[in-house]
Amino acid sequence: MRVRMLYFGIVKDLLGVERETVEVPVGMTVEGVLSFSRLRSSKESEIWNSLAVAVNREYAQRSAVLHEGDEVALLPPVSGGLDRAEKNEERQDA
Amino acid sequence: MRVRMLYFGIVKDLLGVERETVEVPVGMTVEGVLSFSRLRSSKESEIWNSLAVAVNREYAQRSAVLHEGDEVALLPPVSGGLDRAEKNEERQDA
Amino acid sequence: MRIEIVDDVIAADRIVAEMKAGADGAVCVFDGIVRDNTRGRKTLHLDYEAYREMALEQMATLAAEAVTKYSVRDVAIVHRLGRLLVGETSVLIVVSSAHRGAAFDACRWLIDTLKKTVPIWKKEQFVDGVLWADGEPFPEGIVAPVVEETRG
Amino acid sequence: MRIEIVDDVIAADRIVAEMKAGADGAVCVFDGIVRDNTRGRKTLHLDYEAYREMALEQMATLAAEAVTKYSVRDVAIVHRLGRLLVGETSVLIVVSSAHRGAAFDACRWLIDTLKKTVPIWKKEQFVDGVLWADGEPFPEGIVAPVVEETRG
Repeated sequence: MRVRMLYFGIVKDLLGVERETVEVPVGMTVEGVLSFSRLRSSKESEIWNSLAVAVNREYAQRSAVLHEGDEVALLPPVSGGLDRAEKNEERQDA
Repeated sequence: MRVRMLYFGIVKDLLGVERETVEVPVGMTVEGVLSFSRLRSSKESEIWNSLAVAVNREYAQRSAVLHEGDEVALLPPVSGGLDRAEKNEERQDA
Repeated sequence: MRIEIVDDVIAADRIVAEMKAGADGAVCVFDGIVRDNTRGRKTLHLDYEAYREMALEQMATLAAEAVTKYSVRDVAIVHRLGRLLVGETSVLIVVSSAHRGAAFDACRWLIDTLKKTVPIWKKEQFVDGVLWADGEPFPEGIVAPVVEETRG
Repeated sequence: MRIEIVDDVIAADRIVAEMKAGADGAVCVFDGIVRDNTRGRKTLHLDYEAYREMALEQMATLAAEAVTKYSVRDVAIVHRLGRLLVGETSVLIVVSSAHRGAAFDACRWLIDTLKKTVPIWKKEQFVDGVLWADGEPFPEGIVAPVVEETRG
């Protein structure tokens, strides 16, 4: 079956592509496509451990099973708005 | 000695005057002028128990001693800004 | 810091715009506007009065305290006096800061403290009467407990 | 409720003005602006991108949640995408409410939650390099703990 993959932020840069349609086995899980994408990536990165995945525009658990035509998005930690949290700032300054 | 009295909000209405110069004995305290004003007021009101007094534009303790030429203001609880505190609102609705 | 008591419409847009600088990442604005009712009683308008010189001094003190206490970059406090209609701004507080947490905390502390300590009063004109608005009790330290005996 | 993702300047003045109604006594505004540095490193500009359809849905959900959770009257959330210069507004949140406490709480919760859950990212162009900004970690429930074995 085919699913539509969308990549954002640094994931897009790591994979060198923004969106693509991929053929996956029936019963494929979110965890499965995530591992697949990670293996495809040319560069290793910590980011793979902190991604969220959205299926059809809703956050999905790793165990969720995909269906034909699903829109699957790999989302690095978000950074909208301004003003990084001070907590974060302190940690990184240290 | 003489001090300049200023009345605000409901105190102004109770005393029927906005500002006046009064003759007071040397050694007069904030508490003293407050009692004097209260006795002069035609109407009794709970407000006298919750006034603040400013001497020369700074909040003063009841025991503060006045000096010739002081500006003494009787201030009811303030209500600047908008939006009465919810706490207050609930109490009064009850 | 911009500390003002004005007798006309508060130009919120201009004030907020002037409070931004390159080092800021967050601006928190509190805009107090005249509500059409108090506890369900329909409001026609409000009349604000102040002990103007003392109010300005108190506002300046609060602004300086907020900058120190919360490490924000800049503070504006503008209060309007006179007759205000429903929907008009009576008080505008603007806090600019590198970070949002400090901006929110300082802005909230400023309006909460202003409402308890800055000598400004409002008279509410309802459809069916007029009333000096109850203030919140003064904080301890401003009003000492009343000694009843002194009344005589 | 006003939920928007825009590609041009956010007209904060007009948005705030349109958020006021007679029943409101308090309007709290959060204006997130591009800072000239991140941890001392000089910023030239930021480029924002989003998973636009999902971000809009998430913003609408947050706004509805805030209205319910804090009993505020109305909420606006507007985020800008594309290239932003120092001093420009990237996100504007406006909360209108009868009371100030709820307005502040809702506004703060909205920006804090938006920054953790709405799929928007920024790339920072510094004088000496370019970098995807670190986001805050996703809240539990959005990202399950990673099971390392699945990799290999």
